[in-house]
Amino acid sequence: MITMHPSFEMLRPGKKFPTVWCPGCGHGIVQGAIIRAVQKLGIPRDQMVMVSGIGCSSRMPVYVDFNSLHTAHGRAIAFATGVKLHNPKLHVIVITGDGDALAIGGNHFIHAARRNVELTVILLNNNIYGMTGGQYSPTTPIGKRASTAPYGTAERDFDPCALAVAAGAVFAARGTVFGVVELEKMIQQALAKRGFALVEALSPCPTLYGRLNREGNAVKMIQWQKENTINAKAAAKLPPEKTAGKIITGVFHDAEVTPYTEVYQGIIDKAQGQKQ
Amino acid sequence: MAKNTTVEAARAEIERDFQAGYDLPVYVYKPWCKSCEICVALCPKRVLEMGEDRKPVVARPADCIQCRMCELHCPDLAVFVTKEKG
Amino acid sequence: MKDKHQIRLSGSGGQGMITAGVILAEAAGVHDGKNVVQSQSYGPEARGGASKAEVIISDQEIFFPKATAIDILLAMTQEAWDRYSDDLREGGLAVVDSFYVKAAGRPNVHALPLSQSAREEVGIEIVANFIALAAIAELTGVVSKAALEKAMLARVPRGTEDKNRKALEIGYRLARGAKG
Amino acid sequence: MSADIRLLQGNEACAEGAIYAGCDFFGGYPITPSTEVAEEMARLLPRHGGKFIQMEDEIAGIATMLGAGAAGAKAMTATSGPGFSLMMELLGYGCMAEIPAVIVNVQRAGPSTGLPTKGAQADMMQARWGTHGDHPAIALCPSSVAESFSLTVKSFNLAERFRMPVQLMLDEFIGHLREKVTIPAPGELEVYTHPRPSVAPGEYRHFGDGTSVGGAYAAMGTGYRFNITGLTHDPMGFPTGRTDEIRWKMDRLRAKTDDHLPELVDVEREFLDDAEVVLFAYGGGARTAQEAVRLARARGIKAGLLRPRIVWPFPDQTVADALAKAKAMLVVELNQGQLIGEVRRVNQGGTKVVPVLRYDGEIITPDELMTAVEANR
Repeated sequence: MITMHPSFEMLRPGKKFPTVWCPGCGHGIVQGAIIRAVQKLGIPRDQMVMVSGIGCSSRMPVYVDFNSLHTAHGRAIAFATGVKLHNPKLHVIVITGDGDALAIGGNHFIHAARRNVELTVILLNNNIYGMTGGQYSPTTPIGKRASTAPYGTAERDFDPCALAVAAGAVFAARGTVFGVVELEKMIQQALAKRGFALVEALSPCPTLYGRLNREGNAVKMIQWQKENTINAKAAAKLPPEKTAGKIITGVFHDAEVTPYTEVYQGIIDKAQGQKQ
Repeated sequence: MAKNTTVEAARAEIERDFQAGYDLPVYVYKPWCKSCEICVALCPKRVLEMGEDRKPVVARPADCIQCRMCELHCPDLAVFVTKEKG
Repeated sequence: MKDKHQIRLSGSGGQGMITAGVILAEAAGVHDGKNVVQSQSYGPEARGGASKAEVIISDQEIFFPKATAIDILLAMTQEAWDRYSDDLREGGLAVVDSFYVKAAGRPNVHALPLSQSAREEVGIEIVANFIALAAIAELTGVVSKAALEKAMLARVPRGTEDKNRKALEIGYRLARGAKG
Repeated sequence: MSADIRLLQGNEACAEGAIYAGCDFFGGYPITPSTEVAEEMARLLPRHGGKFIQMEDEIAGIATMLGAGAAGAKAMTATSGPGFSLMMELLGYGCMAEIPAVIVNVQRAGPSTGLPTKGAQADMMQARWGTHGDHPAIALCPSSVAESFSLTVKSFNLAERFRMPVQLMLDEFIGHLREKVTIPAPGELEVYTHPRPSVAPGEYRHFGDGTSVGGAYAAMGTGYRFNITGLTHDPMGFPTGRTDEIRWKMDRLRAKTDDHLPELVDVEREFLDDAEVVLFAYGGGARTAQEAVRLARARGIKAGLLRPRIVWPFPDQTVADALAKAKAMLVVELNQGQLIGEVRRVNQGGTKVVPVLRYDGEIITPDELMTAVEANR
């Protein structure tokens, strides 16, 4: 028995492929993981809404056969909040990048986490602004080169998962495209959460970040992920010298907090109870 | 170079190949392939090799263990395993 | 009676001038069926220093919404009097708080112990604004007493009705005394 | 049933009008002098089963409104001066993505922080040209608290019909003014809600079928999946770089107002038949003009009033007709001269166009305006 690609059924009818992404860009791998996670959870695609901002990753919604909203730079989470609050039955995924979510959209990111709006935020972190030619982002590691950091950046990067947890997210996890099987599980977990859930997907940009920092092609960058990431559980058992300089992956936070739209329904009930 | 086609067109093309007797464990839909070589590099059994046209070819079909590493890591949905494991 | 009345209620922030303005407008507009507009000062101007609310009451349609020639002025503080009394038209009537305001040298100014009566008879100074409204109603007839009471009771917190009704009674009494 | 007569502020009447029109979502950020709109919506919406959210800034406010609108809500935001400037980018998004919504701007004096508690009409050109790129604009100006109610209802109707953000350009004078309003009974005022599609999902085009005005379009989660983007797109909503498709989209946007001008004219005319001196005024500033035109008539001056309630699209023909019959048109504005440029543009003959402006946070007085009327009689 010979079978068709299992993800094809989730692709947008009438849309031309392949995607706009460069050869070897990790974003397509993350897209595949999202498609499989939704398939496995059996969420009807009519209930799925994919909302994005601006940047390479934010081009994803047009390719997937969901309701989709490709918005303005940094604002995806604010748009998504409106979608979810208006119709809490919809499953809302936000596709965003490191520049989109953490620089221009940083304020919306922390406040949606604080409100605990039921959004599954997939942050495709490639440590650079890809769409516009390789400028540095809030997650470009200090010293790394970008088109606006020709001598290396002078800024410290920050950790999106820690930021989300501090702001009130109920779920935060980091995966890689090398570890796409785990990544897919994290996305599944995040989609099932009722509340603000973040999955940070480390997704290499060979065209800009890789070239500017001489990290090689897509294959080398994926293999780098294999060698330089450690799962949080494994890391906990290792001495500090073995984990120094490594990127920790895994689920960092998983809590139960009454989600925003449910709290707001309580407001509606209260207001209607008081109505004369 | 990759050629732009819709998923409906891709499906039709692949179905035609299947009907014509395609029997390899891995399928490469070349119009969508961007020649990034990830599938070739991550296959634990070296089933795939880059061909002269810079697209992967199924060089050692008998070695395929249906682990789907190629399919899961192809950013462009251009490579997939055609047979179930076991 | 003249068919258009321009009324300015002035005092300091926190004395309830805006509340008084809204109640006067609601009484004359919604309950007495007149045309009304009500406006007020906002922001830094309204905090701390002098605060004012204006009400225009008319049988005709009101177009320009701000008071230009004041027919009835209330001044609860000296600062409010100094700042806002220049617009009082000739023949206009003023009610001032006798405890805070020295308004000598103007005819038709009724200096009434508004805040003092509030303190002594009701026990809280905050109702001085309603005493003033009642005095204005008694002196000018610009709004009916029934309407004033109805509008006031709709806007005050539950449980304070008696104190506020008492404030109106004090205002009517003070004004009757002033009329002689 | 006796009539529902209430004393309301312009801002409160706006919120009541929104509820009457079926608004079920408000996203915004408080800013003086528009805050009462948000406060009233926070109180009223949940009573009617709607949703209110105070966002982290005005950009988020308009973004969440547009998100709700795209999902199928009748959505609204309200702001003033600096907040309106922050919303400009996404006003364009709403036009490009064709999302119905109402943006209320209770105008205050600027630029920058300016005079937060004082009124102005200085955002009139910003309403037309504030966002980048060619785009249609619909903006309304209420001159009374009653109109703040009725024109809010009308703004929602126009937003639904024309499928774009509509701007209700209040000003602090009307926003904070209290007047009597008779709340119409349900059904008394028209409330328009756009139709939902009836075609099979496979045949549905979110931006297709040539009907950008009055057509059917779907809400999310109703079986019609579609892509919305701020990128220039084809009828399916897919981004395009093809010149023919770009031109199609841009012409479609322009046609929204250009092809429907007659239904977008809403002008009050008073004493115009024999008027030699015509006052052109709108919003709060028109209150002075309404008074002055009567004062002038009482003094034997043939004065008339032209008061657009819809200012964008500008009522070219109506203004041109009035100009043709008048000796002078006095343009009353609470700014340094904005719509007067439009009046001059449509002035084909030799009619004198005279600015009567005030921009110190106060409203022009009848005396000031009468001086100008006397000088141009």
